Amino acid sequence: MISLFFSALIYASLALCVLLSYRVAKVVNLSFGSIFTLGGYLSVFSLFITPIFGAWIGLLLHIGSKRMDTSKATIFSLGIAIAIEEALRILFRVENILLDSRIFYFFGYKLVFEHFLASMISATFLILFLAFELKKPFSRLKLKVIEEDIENAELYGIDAEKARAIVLVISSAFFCIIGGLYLSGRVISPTIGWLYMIFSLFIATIANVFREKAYILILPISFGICWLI
Amino acid sequence: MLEVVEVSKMFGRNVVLKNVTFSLKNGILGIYGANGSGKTTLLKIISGFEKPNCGRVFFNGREITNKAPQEIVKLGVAMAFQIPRVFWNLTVHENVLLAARETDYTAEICKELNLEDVLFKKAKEISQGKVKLLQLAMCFALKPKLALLDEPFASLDAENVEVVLGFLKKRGNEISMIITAHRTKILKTIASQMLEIRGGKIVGSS
Amino acid sequence: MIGKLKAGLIVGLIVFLLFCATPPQTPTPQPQMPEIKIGVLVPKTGEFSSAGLVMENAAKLAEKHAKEMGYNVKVIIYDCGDKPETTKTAFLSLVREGVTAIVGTYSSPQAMTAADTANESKVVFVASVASANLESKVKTGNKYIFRNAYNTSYWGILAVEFLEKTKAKSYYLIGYEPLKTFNLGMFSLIKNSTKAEFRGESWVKSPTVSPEDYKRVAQEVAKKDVEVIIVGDPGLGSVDFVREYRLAGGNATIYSVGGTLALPDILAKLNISGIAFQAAALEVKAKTNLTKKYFEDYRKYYGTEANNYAGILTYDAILIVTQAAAKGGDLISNLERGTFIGAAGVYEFDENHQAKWGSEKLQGTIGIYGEGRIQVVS
Amino acid sequence: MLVNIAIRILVLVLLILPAFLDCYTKLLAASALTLAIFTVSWLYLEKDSGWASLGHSIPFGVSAYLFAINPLLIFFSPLTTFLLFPLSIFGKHTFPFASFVFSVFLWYLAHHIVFEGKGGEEGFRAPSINLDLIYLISVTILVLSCLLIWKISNSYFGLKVKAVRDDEIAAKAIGINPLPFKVLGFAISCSLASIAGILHAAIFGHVSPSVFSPYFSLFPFVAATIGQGKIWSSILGSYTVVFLSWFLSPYVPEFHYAIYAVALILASYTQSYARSGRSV
Repeated sequence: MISLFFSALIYASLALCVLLSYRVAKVVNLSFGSIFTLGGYLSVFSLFITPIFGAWIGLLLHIGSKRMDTSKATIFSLGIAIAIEEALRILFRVENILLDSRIFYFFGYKLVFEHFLASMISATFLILFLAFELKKPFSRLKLKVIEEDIENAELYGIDAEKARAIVLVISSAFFCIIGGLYLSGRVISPTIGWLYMIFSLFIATIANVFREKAYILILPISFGICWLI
Repeated sequence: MLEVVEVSKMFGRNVVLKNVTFSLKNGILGIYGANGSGKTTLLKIISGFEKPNCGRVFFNGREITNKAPQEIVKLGVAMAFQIPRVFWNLTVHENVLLAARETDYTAEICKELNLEDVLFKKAKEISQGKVKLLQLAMCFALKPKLALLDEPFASLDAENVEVVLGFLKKRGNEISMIITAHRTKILKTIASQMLEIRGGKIVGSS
Repeated sequence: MIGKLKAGLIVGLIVFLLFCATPPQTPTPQPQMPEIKIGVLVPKTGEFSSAGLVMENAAKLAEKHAKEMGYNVKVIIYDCGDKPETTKTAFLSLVREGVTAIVGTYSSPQAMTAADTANESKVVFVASVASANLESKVKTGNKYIFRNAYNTSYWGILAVEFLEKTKAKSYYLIGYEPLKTFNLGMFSLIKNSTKAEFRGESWVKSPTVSPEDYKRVAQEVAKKDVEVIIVGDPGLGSVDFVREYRLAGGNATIYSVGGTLALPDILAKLNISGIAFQAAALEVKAKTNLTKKYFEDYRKYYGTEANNYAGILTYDAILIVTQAAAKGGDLISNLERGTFIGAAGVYEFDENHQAKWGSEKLQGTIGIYGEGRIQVVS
Repeated sequence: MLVNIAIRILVLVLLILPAFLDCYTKLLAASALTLAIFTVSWLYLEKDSGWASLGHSIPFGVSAYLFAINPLLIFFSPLTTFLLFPLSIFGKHTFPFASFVFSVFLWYLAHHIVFEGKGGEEGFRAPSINLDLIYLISVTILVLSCLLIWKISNSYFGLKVKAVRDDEIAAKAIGINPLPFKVLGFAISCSLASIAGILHAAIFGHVSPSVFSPYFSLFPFVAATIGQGKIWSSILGSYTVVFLSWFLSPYVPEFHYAIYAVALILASYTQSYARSGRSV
């Protein structure tokens, strides 16, 4: 049950990233999967470089897909995704990589330390975002306006470009670091990230149905889905 | 021909139309009033794009209150939006043809509303004014018995206003119309009766 | 005069003797063996690319060793991707290269398609990994398919053997949904032929829909009181399952069908005791003189531990075809009649063109990892 | 203009030439053909109805399965429309990835399709037809479907479909009921995709869950992109992709995925797509 809750936390935050980049950055970021995998491979060297690479790819995405409509930007991200995957396949042409993991005791439960860390980071991410959602009405309004229509937002002097960049960079960095943590203790392959991306995409798609309440409901939804499937 | 009985409409809490009642035998009815006074909503309710909270609308004795827009159009009520709704990726000719269903009538209307020069341009490639004319052309290409024109003169230059006026006067004889505007000056020149609408209520008629 | 004649005679005699004494200067040339071209289908790209790499290495190694044995072999390696479609096209392009026979392919659908294509293009195909139901094809007159890999029932037989050897009282089955057909075949055989008590079975959903499902199963199984858990997933997921199962406090012995959980370096890194697994052969238990050679050279040339199923069987398949083809004449009848030495044992094919796994010369090995090293169970 | 003519001639050559070549080339050409039909069907949905589907492997794969299980079932294949159409409730922007996710889901489900003890991950043996015959059929169907689509999209009916694509409210305003035209747009496209799927199954004589894999769901998109969204050049596009990914892959394994990546990235920069430009 507890591990279920922890993974629900992780997927909720991943789904939140997907949702944000869909609503604010206007892109269904299919490259998250590969970024996740990349995180896993990078963690072989050091965990601390994962967010840097993630952010860098996020920036690349932003610059590459500036001023594109959703579908085109989505396609662009898919291209990036396959490119990263291929790069990994060519660079790490090894049979199997099993990432290290440490055991951690949590109220008598045995857990993988990295996974625990990942869920804690996700929890913080979620809380911070919700705080931003509820506490800062003006920034929230800004966000809403951008979600409604980028051009309008710019008419009202909101720097949508900046918001877009921030969202893409943060979400990619987040995916990358969670990948680094959550894949530890697993045998990884260049395609492994797709699973997590598609699953969080699934959660995001359902959450997206509840227009404004999506951000608040994303955790319960992810918990429900993790519990059902 | 058209009877609007006790029609009210609310968006959330704020009331847009309050017990609007009027009828139109034939000819041109001009509705004027400030922005947000409920003109557009009224036309949308008649043409079926909005459903009233209460009240009924009759056209030639048949109730059309909760009919789908496309059915109402088939009965002979056509609507021209203030913000044009046209098919942006189709040519002007195709746009009008879709409504008119016959080539020569299409050509005739385009000629009258001097759209001939942009006939084979895509709607998204022509100027705002021309799009406005196109919207009118599509509305009249349907050969309606009653045409609902929402701000037909807005965002038109003087020359095009003349074109439209001429066109409406000519058609006014066989087609009844409801025309809304926030400026009465032009309206008075063509309308046979006038209604003033303020805050969702009909406050005066002449 | 006579003296001259004598001298001449003597000289002539000496010359004659000398001539006779000198060995023939032109040695008779040895007959040059015709080149044997063998095509290998390897999933270099797509889902199975990690297995593909192993098979590719093994194939190159086989070529090398065959040459050392004096066979004139040429191995042509083509990528068959992860789809039956790509397999068929790759197969036909190998046929165009004029190969004697084609070995390899990874997944069952690939093997099935390759089998049909073999029949259409009249080229022998030796399935070296997949356990798809190929016998039925042979029965219905497709003489071109052979398989040196296990068939589904042998997977079951090995599992049963393990249960018998360890005198386990009870067992539990963990199926992997994407490999349902394969698992079901294996499970039914286990259920029918072991004395141990069946304590139920669970299925792990495909990670494509539910990446966390192995956790659910692991935790629910950990509660069960059972001695042996048989895991039907040879893939990466099995590692996750084992880790999660132990974390959840399960302490039963885990018997894996091999694959990822049979790789020495993975086991060492994972360092979880009580993981049993089957392998076509293990370094610690040499079957033939080739076994050690395979494992040592693999380590020498590729720097990693040799794969002991997909890799070794591809290696053997190539050697089998080489030996059969070298005899000359009809390849199919050679394969049907002959016996062939490989790293995993001595191969013979039955009437369904299936390698006789379970015969005393050709047996799978069961290893178990504990106290940081691999011991052989049987 | 000259380029267009060149492309058309090239396509015709590609259609006719392989019929006289060896079995391997013919197989490649035949698969390229079926995938070209697939691409054309996708292109119709994308251009005329304005729905860019990234899950077009759904009608493709389902009909292939139907054909493999029992050839008589192919008459149900047009019903695959109703697998894809309901996803249109997500709206044009969300539809691509909704359909993509759904196709992945079917990919998973396909592992569970077991019929008379056969199927599962091994898939089904489809009745394979003589290659020459199937090649002939494919060529005919490709030509016919191009004609059909050309005829439809220049007809008054086609005009209405485009109208609904551009603006449903405007369509209502001139008395067009959007729903039937939306459905028919999907139906035409899905039926063509189904035919492609059936031919594909017949060519390879085997259907496995991989017909739902992202490779096939993305194929028409990539092909159409290479072809700049024009029918003739998209046919050429699908030939190109098949050539790159199936003919070259034995020699340069990593190459064809790289091609995919490049094609997709370029795709996002090409402008030549239909899709309602100004939304009001």
